[in-house]
Amino acid sequence: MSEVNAHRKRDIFVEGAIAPSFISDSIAKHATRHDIGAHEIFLGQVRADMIGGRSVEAIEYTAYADMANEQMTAIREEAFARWPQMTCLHVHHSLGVIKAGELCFFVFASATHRQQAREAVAYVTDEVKKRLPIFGKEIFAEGGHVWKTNS
Amino acid sequence: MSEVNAHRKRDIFVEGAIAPSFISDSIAKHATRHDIGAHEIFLGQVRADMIGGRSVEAIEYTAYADMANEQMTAIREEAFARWPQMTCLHVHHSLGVIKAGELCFFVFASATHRQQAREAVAYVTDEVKKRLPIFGKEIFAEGGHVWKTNS
Amino acid sequence: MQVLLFGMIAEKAGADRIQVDASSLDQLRTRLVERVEGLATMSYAIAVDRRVVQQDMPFTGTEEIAVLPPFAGG
Amino acid sequence: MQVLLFGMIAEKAGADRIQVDASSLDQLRTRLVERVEGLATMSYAIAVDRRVVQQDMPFTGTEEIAVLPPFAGG
Repeated sequence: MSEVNAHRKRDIFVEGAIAPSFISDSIAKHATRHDIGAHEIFLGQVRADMIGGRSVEAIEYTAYADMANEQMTAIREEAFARWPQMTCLHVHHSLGVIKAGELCFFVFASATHRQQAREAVAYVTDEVKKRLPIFGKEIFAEGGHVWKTNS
Repeated sequence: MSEVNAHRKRDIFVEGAIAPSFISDSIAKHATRHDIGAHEIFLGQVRADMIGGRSVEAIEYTAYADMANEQMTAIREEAFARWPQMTCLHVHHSLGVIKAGELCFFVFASATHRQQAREAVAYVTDEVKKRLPIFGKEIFAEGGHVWKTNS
Repeated sequence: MQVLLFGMIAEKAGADRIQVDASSLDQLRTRLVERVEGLATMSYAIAVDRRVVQQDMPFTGTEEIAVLPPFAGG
Repeated sequence: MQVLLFGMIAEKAGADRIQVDASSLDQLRTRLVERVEGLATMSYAIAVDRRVVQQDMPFTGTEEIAVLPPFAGG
């Protein structure tokens, strides 16, 4: 993947849960990059939290996709500037109803050495949660819902 | 996976490279754990470094396996004590000849929230590199070899 | 002008877009509180052309306006 | 006693285990330098029963001894 390619505008959103096979396919694609020594991955999984005596069975994600993708482009550029030895950065987020135990968020950075990949994933994960207009409706097994808020 | 199970003595070594499908299978097994909100993964990949004008085509890993597994048990216990909300920790390392572009090291922590998984993976990755008696012979495409050293 | 609504604010309004007449951001804020029940007590941000804006600004009428409840990605 | 050798030290010695007579760690160090060519200038650690030991200690003869070159895992 060229530097230009790594910076191009992308749509981070996927309909439905992120499949484990999507993650392994993504990892496998980097086997041709012989300058990569370290991959760091963050995965968000939907928790069956208990809230006021009811149990979350799924989160329905919606987003202001155009703004979210613009924010993501900015975060991506910040990350490549700050960690110049990062070779690749991939971010995917689910839309729609994601059940407890399913994966909804995938951040994947690769670099020559581990420190850059590690710091980049931490930064990107935190910034996505802070800056991307993504909304989550926590749906209870017992009926009803609440709106999730990142604190 | 019970707490007892998570702490039991294990053999971290696998013959040959770590397949991406092994990683996705490992991720998929955690879908039944509805208290997990975050997975953090580190993967080590063999680099085709240039050393003195020659190019590394593979690393042959050997280990003092009994000592390495005892050290790993200690590191695992330190990590579970320090990050009590970590629910699972899995570590695998390759033995034998691993070609450039292949994966040789897999650290996988899961927790309720991301901070604990993130810190645990960083700690475990660094401690494994420091404390486990694993040896790497960097084999050159042009013939010959040097011995790898973690600095 | 058309205003995009999201998440719990779209739920409250019963629509994911509403028409509001406003020539400035402050005027929009006032109108929104009249139009969306309970908005006055909610936490939200307003994005103009896909950027969160806090200070008052005049509108030309071509802006893309969105009302955003707290973010919950990840 | 049997001494396990690893990595570049096993390579230098041409064997992954050698027999050495030693009643203490310091005595073992001296004997090893005589037996393994180039060891004196190499960086290595000695593990007794799978733990790296630096200070001198007596051996009963039942210890598991290993000579470890620099680690390279990960």
